[in-house]
Amino acid sequence: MDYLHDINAFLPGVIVALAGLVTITIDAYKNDHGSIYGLTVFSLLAGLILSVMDMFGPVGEAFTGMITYGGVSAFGSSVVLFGALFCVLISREYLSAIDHEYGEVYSLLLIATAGMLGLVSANNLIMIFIGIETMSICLYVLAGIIKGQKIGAEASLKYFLLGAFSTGFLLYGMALLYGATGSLYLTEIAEGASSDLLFIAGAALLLVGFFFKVSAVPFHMWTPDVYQGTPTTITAYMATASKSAAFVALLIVLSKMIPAETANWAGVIEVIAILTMVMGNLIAIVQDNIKRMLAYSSIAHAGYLLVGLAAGTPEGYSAVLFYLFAYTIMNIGAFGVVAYYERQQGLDFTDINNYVGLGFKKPLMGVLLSFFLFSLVGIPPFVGFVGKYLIFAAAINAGYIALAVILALASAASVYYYLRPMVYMYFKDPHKDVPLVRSGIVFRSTLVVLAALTLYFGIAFGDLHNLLSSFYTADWVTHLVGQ
Amino acid sequence: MITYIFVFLAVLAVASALAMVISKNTVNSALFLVLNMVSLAGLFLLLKAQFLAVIQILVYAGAIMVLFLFVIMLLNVEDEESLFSRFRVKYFVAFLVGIAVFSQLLYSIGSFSEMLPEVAPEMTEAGTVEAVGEVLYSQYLLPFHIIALLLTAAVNGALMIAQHKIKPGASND
Amino acid sequence: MEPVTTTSYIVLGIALFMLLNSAALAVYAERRVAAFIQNRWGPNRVGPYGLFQPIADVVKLLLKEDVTPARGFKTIHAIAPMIPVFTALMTVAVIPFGDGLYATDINSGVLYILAINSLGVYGITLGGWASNSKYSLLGGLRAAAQMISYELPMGLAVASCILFAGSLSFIDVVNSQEVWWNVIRNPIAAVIFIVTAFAEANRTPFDLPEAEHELVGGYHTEYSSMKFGMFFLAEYMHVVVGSMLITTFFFGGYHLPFAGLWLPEMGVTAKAILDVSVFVLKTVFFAFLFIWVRWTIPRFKYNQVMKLGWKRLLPISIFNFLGLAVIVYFWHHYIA
Amino acid sequence: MDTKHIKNDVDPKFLKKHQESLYDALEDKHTTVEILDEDPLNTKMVLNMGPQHPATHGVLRLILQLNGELIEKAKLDIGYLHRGIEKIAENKTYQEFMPYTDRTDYLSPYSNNVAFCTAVEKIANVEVPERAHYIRMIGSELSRISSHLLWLGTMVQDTGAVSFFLWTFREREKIYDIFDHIGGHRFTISHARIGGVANDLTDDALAMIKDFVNEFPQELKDFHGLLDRNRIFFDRNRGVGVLPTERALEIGATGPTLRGSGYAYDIRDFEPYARYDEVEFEIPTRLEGDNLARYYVRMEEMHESIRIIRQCLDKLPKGPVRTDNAKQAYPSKDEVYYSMEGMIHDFMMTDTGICPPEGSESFHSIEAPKGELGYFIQSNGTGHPWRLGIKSPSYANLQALEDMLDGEMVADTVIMIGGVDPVMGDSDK
Amino acid sequence: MISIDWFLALSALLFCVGMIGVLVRKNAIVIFMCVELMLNAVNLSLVSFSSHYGNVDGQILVFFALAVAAAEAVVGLAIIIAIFRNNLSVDINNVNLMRW
Repeated sequence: MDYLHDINAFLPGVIVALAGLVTITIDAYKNDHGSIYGLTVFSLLAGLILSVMDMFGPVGEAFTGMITYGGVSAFGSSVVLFGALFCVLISREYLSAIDHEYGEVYSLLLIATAGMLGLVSANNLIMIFIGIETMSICLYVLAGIIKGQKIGAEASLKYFLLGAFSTGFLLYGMALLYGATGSLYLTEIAEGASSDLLFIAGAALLLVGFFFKVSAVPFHMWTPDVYQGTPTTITAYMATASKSAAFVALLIVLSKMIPAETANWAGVIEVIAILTMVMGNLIAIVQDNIKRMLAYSSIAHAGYLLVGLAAGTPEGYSAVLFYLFAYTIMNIGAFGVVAYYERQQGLDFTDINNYVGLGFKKPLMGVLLSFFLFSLVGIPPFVGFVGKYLIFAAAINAGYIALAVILALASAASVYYYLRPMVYMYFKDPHKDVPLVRSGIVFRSTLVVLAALTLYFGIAFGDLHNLLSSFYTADWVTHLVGQ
Repeated sequence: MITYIFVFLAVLAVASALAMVISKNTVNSALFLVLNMVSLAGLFLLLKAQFLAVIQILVYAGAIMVLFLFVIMLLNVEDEESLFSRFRVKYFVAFLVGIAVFSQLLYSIGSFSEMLPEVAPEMTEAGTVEAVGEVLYSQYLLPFHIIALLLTAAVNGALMIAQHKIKPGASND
Repeated sequence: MEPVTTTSYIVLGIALFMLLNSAALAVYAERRVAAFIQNRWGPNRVGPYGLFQPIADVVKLLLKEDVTPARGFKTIHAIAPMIPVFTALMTVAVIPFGDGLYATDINSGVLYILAINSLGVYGITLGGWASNSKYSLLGGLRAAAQMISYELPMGLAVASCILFAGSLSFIDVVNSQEVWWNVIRNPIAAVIFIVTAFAEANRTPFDLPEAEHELVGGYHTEYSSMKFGMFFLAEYMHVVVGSMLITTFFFGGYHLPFAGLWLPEMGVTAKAILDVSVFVLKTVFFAFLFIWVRWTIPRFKYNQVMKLGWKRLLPISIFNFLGLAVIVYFWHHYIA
Repeated sequence: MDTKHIKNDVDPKFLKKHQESLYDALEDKHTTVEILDEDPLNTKMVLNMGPQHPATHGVLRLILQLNGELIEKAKLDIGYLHRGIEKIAENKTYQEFMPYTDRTDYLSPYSNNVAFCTAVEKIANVEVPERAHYIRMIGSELSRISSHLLWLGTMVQDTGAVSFFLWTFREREKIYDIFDHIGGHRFTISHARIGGVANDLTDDALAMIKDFVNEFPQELKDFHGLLDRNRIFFDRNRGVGVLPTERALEIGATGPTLRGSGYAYDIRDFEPYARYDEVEFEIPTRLEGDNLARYYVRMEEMHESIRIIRQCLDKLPKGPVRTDNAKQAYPSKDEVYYSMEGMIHDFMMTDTGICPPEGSESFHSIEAPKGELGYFIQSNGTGHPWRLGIKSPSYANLQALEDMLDGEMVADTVIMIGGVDPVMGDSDK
Repeated sequence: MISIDWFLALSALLFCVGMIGVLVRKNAIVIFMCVELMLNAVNLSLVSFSSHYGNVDGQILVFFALAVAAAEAVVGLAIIIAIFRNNLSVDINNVNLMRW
């Protein structure tokens, strides 16, 4: 039956959404956090496996062309589900430690994830709109779950007001695009595209909306505040899963819908990318709060990703996809370790100055943090290096030498603030003896797995890169068969 | 006749929008917004989108704005100082930005007017409940499901945020 | 949307006139019925059988001093009473009074009714808020919460009628009941609709927004003169409009019971007279029901109203709707 | 809002000191309950209900601290109807004071008359003839029914059913007519006299009482039929204003309020006065202690009253209705009009009245419709009481109201007031 | 018949009024209402385009925009209530705990 085929095409999303509804029900009647957590992990895992399998499957459209499956969509879904799964894995221990483990957190996470899955497989402006909004609205709530303190409520208010404001631009962009072409399907819009002013204005407004969501520089004001005010593991979720979803959607929009010839898009994105990289890195240097530091670093990473998009070649796109995955792994890891330190009593462990001498106290956590930060810097054996290299290469090959140079320089600048916590941890004496709580087995093993993945994909990145490149080659099916 | 109606509704919409932005009192702002929405619903009718005109009133004026009013009454927000009591650079900048965006949009829309824009004759059919419903439940089934999910999540999340200090793990009925 | 014709204007004019009149008549009827229930005579001095009593009431209200709370919100205090009157008047536009006798046939007429209905809450809430009185505020908030809560079951009850009509147009809703009234096909929704109609009109047993025993007058405590008169008028217009809606949705509109089976063809005028009188009779009956209940039954408490709305009516109406949807689906696809 | 706020927020215009002490009391009450809720949004407000309010049964004033629709604390302010009746008594002869008793609990004047008379008879050792006892019992029970009917009407009206009030008033009207025929007054009857009653029951009155006794059970059945299975009425009363037995005893609640809380205390049975020991009746008692229990108790009491009246009518002995001792009671009008001695006695009774022994004091209480109504009299040997005190049931029962109101909803306030059934004239004296 | 671009111009005007409102107002609730005004303006654009093309897609997007606006209103007002609890004000000038 047609409907079954459709469901099958969106199966990860369906599973996650149903799990979301079931968790709401369980929360309402039983308030049993164990089973909610179990169900969440299970559904995300099932979705992840299904979407990874999907990557190797055929490409096609479902739900009357609303969504696509396979290929980029499947990869995007995998990254999103990967991010969500690992964030949930580290969340439980952290949230119950800071006394904010509500059942709603899981259901909102699941529904936000379902929205993201819709977003990354969107083939229609309505799906993009709905996906972005489902994701954002759930995240507005999640940003504010620390209700008792000013910081949480303010984070969510800022996120919400700016997010809603950007929604206006996004929707207006869609309206104008629809007006210019008379359709909402990405492919049909691409067909009807012209260098009509209406179309250009629409696309520009749409991009403004997207830049808000991926926190590119002139539209980044909310990011540090929200990242700081949100519980750390939820921040990890925002920084990875939601950003990946938005980027994949942006990538889809740029690659499918807005033909490069309608206007000089690359120029616009280039400027934004440069601004984002420079501003992100420069401001990150002066941060004392590690969460704000990571927030600005994530802005900087958005800049790197935009470089790949600016390149506008298949190579660039696949590099962006790879970088998204790399970024997801290492950022969750970094936020996870921060979450571990943060829940300790006694000192405010979001302040970098308090990390002095921690490296030897809990060697595992110290080593893990070093792993992730090195990877974020982009030092060779780690996955971060590979991602940056691919983007760099794509930019060079596409002829954006200036961009590539700025990328390299910005990365160099980032060494300072990434290595600062490590210097504090290993080369300074602790000024106060703070007892560190032992972390739970799930928490620790999750972080270890993430660290292992940064290493694994840092060394054996070939297969994944080939797979991603194959999404953009016409004969990618035969390529797969040939393996 | 229709021109006059349009002019009336347009003036009403713009005036109520401006009044909403300018008004010192939050309740007045909300009521002006309601007026704006009602006039927009009238404009929808002129465009022969009957279903949306009704939905506009049902959802915006009937539900969302009532919620706004509730919250305003609950918080009992006091009057602000008038926008014109003190000149700020911020206003000037905002005004300039607004004018810039508006002229840009108007310029873009100007390109549209070359396309002989008129209400299409098939709109009489396309604006009805049947037409919208049919497309909504076939072509746009997936977004429809997701929006239902979103609304559920929104209510759930809003309850969690707005409730005062529920202890995690405590039953909250 | 059909083009506006002369008939529309005539029908609309007459309907509005009748609605205003019927509100006045409802006031009189309320007093007489109440008196009858309470073993009294009721108004019998002004005019024959006291029929001019409503006029006397209005004159009295007009001559009273119009008091505005000093620290209230004057503009909103003045605007608020008009809103319920407006919404009640706007409802009549789509109700068919007979075969071809309607002001307009909006394609989404049922939604229009729900939309207009949802606006009525403004008047009461704002009235309560602008009076700057504790009793008023409590009454206004109660009213708003109650009306919003009962819109949902009402909407679902109506939706289950739409299943039979297959259209949101009132004409189709009425015509689908030519043989089987919806109350027979869909009794649960009929009960729910009647209950919610009582709640939306703020009538006993749901009159707690104006519960005079604890809240003095509820949202209109601080109102006097014709501003109070407007609220008063709106209440009775809501009673009449509610009765019309009950008739239209569930009791066959202007159709006699099983009219499709036995009613012979008739001339246009005869049919029109028959239709209108049938419709008016049914409306009068339900208006009487409103009054009857008002003078017999105690009122609910706030939390009981909420419990009834959310925990009883809403689930029942949802399941009723789903069940009927399944039945109708199978009926259309496999049986008929 | 911490409690300090309440006092600062209100600015009483009159009786400033009293008002402030009231708000203070509101703050002091239940100081053991700490307010942990520091939420700026919590919708606490102080609602001043009464003394001019349509539903507080007179001039009762309630100050309610609300949290939304919930009553967090309640404070009663009574005394708005204080007329100094006890003080007035010191300047009146015993007989002269009789009409004042009508005006304490003005819903059951006959019971008040009887209570006062029995107290005086006790202090002055007056013998009352048999027939007078029975007539008093009939009158008391009729006034009990009348009082309960008014309670029923207003209480049901407080829940929102307005018509009920008029239905119960139709029945009360019949009782008024009976009183009119018994004593010449419809409302403040003053029929009882020290040493008996003013006059014998006329044949008319007897017939009317018999008619009433025959018809009323049917009406009562109708009331039951309307209310007992009325879901709304049931739900609004059940579990509302629960008063546990111990608390009721501590507060000193009496009458139906106490019996509704599960303590079967009725003076007619425990310390029978008049001839209540010679008639059979039950003491309706409920264990729940909520408003519904009080409703059932009162409804059943009306049944019992009818039963008592029937027995009284059957047993009504022949004989005089007032004691023959001219020092203790007014002589009959025949004697006053046709004999010199009678006139002198009448003159003496009016002028000096009954003089109980000097230094003697007595307290006697009866079961009035609202509960235990007692009169305390101290005598200094003259015809005026030296001190007179009234133990009024409404006053005792109102004390329970503060307890019951805490934690209930605003809408329940009026029902609870109705359930306690206070009469402010009785309570404030 | 009025041509569609008048509607579009009106929509642009309302959008900009809303935008200016967001930029100049300080009360979070009013800012949110201005955002709603922007969304409304976009809806007008969409309906105009939809009736120009005579197809339903634009109206569907309006429908979804309405639903999203409803969800946003629910969440947004809850957030505003939460901020009021902490700040006793909905003035966004007071929301300045975090800088840089």
